[in-house]
Amino acid sequence: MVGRSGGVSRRNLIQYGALTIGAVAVGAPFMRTARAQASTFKVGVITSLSGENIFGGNLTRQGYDLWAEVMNEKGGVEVGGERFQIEMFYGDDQSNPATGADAAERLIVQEEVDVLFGPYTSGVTLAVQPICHKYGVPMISGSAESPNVWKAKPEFNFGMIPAVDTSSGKSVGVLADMSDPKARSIAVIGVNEPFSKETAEGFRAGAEDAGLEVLAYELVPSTADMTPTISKIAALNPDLVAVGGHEEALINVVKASKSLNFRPKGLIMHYGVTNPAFARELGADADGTSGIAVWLPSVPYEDEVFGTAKEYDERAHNRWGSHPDYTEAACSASGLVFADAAKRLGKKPPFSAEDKVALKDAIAETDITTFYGPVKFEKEGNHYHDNIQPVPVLIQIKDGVSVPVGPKDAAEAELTYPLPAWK
Amino acid sequence: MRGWFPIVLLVCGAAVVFALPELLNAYWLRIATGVLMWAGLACSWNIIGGYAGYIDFGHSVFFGIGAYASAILMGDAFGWPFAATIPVGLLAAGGVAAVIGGPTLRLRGAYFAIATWAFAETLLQLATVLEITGGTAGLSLPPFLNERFFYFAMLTAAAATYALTWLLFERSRFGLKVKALRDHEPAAEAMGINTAAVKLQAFALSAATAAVFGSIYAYWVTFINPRSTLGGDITDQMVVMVLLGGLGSLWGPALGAAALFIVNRIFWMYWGDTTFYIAILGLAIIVVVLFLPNGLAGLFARKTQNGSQNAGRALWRALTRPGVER
Amino acid sequence: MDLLLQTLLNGILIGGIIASFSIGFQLTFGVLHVIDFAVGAWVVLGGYLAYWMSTLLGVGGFVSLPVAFVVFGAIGYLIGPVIYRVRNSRYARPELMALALTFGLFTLLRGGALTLWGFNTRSVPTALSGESLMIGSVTVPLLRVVAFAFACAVAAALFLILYRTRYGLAIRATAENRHNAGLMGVDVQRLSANVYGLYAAVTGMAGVLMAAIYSVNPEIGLRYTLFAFFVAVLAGLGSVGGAILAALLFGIMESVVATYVGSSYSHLAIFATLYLVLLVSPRGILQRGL
Amino acid sequence: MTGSVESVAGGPILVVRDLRRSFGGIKAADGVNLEVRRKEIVGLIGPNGSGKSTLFNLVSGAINPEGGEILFNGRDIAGWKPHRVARAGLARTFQIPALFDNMSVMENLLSAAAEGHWNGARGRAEEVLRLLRIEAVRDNRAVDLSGGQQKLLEFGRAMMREAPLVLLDEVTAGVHLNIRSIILDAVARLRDSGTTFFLIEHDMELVKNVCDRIIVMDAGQVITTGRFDEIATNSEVMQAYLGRRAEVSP
Repeated sequence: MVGRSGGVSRRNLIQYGALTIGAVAVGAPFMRTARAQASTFKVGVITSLSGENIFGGNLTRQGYDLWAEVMNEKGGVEVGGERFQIEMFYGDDQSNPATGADAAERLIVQEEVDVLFGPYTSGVTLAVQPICHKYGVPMISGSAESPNVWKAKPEFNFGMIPAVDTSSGKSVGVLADMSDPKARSIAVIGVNEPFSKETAEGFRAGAEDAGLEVLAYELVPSTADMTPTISKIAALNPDLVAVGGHEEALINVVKASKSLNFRPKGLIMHYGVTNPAFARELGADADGTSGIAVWLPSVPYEDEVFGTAKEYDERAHNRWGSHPDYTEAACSASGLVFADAAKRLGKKPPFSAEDKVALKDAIAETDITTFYGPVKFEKEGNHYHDNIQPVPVLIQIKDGVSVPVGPKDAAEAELTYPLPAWK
Repeated sequence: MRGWFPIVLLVCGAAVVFALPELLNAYWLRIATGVLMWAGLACSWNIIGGYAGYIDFGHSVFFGIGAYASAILMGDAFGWPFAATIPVGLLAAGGVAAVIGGPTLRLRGAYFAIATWAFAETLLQLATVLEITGGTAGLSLPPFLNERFFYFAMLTAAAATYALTWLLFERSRFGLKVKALRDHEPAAEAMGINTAAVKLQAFALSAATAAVFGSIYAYWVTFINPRSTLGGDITDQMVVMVLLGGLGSLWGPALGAAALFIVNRIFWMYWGDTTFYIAILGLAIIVVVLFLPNGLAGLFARKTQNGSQNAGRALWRALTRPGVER
Repeated sequence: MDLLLQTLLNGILIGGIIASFSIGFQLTFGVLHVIDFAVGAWVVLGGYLAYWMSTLLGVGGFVSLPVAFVVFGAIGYLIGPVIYRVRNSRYARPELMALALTFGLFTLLRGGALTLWGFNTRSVPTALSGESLMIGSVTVPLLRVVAFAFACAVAAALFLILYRTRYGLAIRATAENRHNAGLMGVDVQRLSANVYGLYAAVTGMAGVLMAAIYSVNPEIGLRYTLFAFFVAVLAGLGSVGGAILAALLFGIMESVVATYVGSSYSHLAIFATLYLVLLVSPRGILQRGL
Repeated sequence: MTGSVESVAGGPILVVRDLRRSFGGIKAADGVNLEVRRKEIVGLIGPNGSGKSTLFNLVSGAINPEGGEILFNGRDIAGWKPHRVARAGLARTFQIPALFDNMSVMENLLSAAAEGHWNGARGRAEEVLRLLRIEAVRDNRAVDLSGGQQKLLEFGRAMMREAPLVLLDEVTAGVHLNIRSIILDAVARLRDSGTTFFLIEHDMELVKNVCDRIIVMDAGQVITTGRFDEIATNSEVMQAYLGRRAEVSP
């Protein structure tokens, strides 16, 4: 009985606590976040900061953030001779389309952002597109390589990276073309998830165009062990192996191949090979793996904000401690596209609803060259609003670094082919 | 006097619910829509999990069936209007539940839980390899972007779910039968209750209601894929919401859904640029389990339903006097 | 023929890998009667421990194994009593509340790992990484053999403890009937803490191996929870010996289906099988307890 | 559908013929033959493990027989599902109270009438509460009741069935004398209104005072049947008890 009075009072305490939380929850919609006094450009970022796609999500974030920081250092985005600072707002989509839609609605309605920078995955992008359309807010996607994103002709969405169906096919063609002795056969592995599967389809189509015999086309569940698939492919003994997947799956494929002592003459993978993390985690085993890059620090482009591609690379490395790959670069370049469009539009922030629609039209007319390369969005077809200007480069990892090896005019080093046995 | 209280509460509640679209901006209306959806889903799970005592770890299957029914039928191949797809999803989910329920409901406890989960995982894998579901790439629906429509659609569905649950489980003998089989199946049978039939009915009902929310969800979010509709985390959320709110109580799931969803979104809003909020969410769940054994609904119950020892106190005792058996 | 042998070997080794983190899970279910959602989190944390050891101290994965045993054993020993208390409280549905507790724990650990280690996928080097042995025409990946041997060693050790020691008798008595064991003078709470500690220790060690064989990132925990559930159910919840058998079945099925039917069907086949096995034989393939 | 068949005093209500069931080699029912007549109170005794509970479980449908007949009101109910047996008019209690723990006392009673006997169930429940003197705890959860109250509720639930035949499995074991007399009073009342009782009991005093007739089981078979005084002097019975465990205490 002694404990009873204590129990009751604690109960009450919890009750009051719950009521307070309830009151806050009910009141929250009516609270307003404090507004900055000086007018700024508000940029909303929707990306995967948690969930299965955190890796790519954080790469996009680094790219977007670097642009905002560099731009703000320089005084901000210039409109009509005046410069305006950039304020970034984030929405974690938790790698889930519905949460991405919530984030878009919040950033647009609650934070009243002027422009959105897009998610990493195609699923979230597809769920966000209708909301951009509804409010007439343009969204620039620094990632989103999946061709599905552009098929529905999203009026307000723009993509910086050429869709993977255009790049993976070409790259495998380049690899086959440069191989000596000529590769005759290929096996394609794809992780059975949205982007990776389309990458694998691109590989297969490209291989068929290049006259290679496709010995196997295997889609693997994202949670499966790779050894059965590798053994099966090893038994077919293809000259080339192409893998579509994200960084974790690619690391697991290399590890499984090495542990089974299977080394094809050529190995091409996408996406994640160009990211320094791949080579860092695999060490020497990463060497020889080929990948696709639509941008490298060695490309001969430059702009006023970031300088040359090489300078961008150094700056990003100083900021994040790792060298950027093309996804990060494309995300940073998204900011440049926005800044250019805003300048041409000539409207000061905050943008009205009409301004945002006009911004969309301005973005659609983009025709600039950045450190990332030329940017110009398609106006029709299956890649509507996608920037298919960048030319995919075949890279190969040599001593832990991505080096362009093809096509001929972009090559900086000789393609290692056939690959030496595992050491 | 007391008799009036629920009616007053109901009227006030209805007034608030109908006023919300006027008071909230589109974003908060979206959150409110989400709360209604999860409240409804939690309630649907509570039918089989709370009232019937069968822990369904694969309830996302029925949500997914509803979502895919709408997405497929509204797609170019069929072009049905939205309203016509709801009954299809509802009947399909109820039908699937009726078919798998027969053999599956013979299992008890953890075995039932894991059998349903295995079934859900099977269906998820199937959805990734089938053509009609769009495989892993998923399906897009024709966008219809009227926040109010979806708010009221979810509201109607949630209100109907709760009303039905109230009628069937708190005010009819069907509820008595279901609760009896939950508490002691052999005894329920000895009382003449056809437990096999009763639990199958409860399972099908639970499945059918979940499907309705799946249909509305698909149309609302405009894009679905296997992970977003059939994934295990959908079920996990339902289960945790019900446990937080109060298992087997009518309003518990609604409380749990509102609390978890809103708290999640508030953490996400203010600390969403870090991942720390996920850890906080986990901590919040642990605290509720330890200190609110009957869920949030237990806080507002007139008296504690059982004189049970509070686990928080048990924990305290365990830590201060280790080794002392109760 | 060569491919068939290789396929079977792959399957057996996958089975060993899966068994390595499922056996402890079996033991906790058998004794504490808790379905521990957090099993995947222990695997992930074990991997990160090894990652830290390798980046901060420059030691390989195998050195991390005993460290993982100690660290996770201690953590498990502290957490065990809390889970035990909830499981044996007079809540309306204690088994469910215990499940919710471990779900909360899983979420907490996942969020903590995300915050602490960020988003990168990490890999742990070992002396045997990538090494293999040719036996006839079959390639034997040595690191996977280590995982398999680890699983067998853990199972054998558990078997010895359970069936050849007095303490094992107390554990089995508790698994059979907690109340009666208490009456017979077993300190059930302390025993539960020990069992949970042992489970966390073994699972953390398995995590080290997972990070070496595959890789580790904060979001992959759920996958391991999923597989451990699968094995547990197929084995019959609580059966330690059955866990090895069930894991082997899982591995061989995954391997054979992937090789001879198609990789995309491997998990479809596995989960459909699990469902059907449950319907036909609800208590698992071995039909018996601990 | 409800078993309210017109009772014919003295005619057999339950006939068991050559009933068989084994568990892993142990013959729990090894050709059981017995008969219970209308309005009788029949006691079933026997040493532990003699097959009494198995017989109850077979009759009530909780387990299936491997052979033999169970004629209830002339119909063979062997192999029927428990709920069908219950609806045919056979009620039972469980040795360890099998209550609906998380439901109130009132709900426990009502759920016994939920399938089939619904009309007037609430009034009947009130009557049962009064008769068993548990009105005061009507809104308490069953799990929170004392052991004696749980026994009463277990019995009350069987009363709610209004069944012509009630199987009682050690319904007074381990309860206080007060509660025992409440139960026995109720049994007497129900018998007067035409209910037949078939009960397992270890308390020989009670068996002696209450039962019209006694059936003795050992090793899965009925070894004898008769009035108490006949049984008490039967050497076979004495041997059955003494041979294993001396617990008969006439």
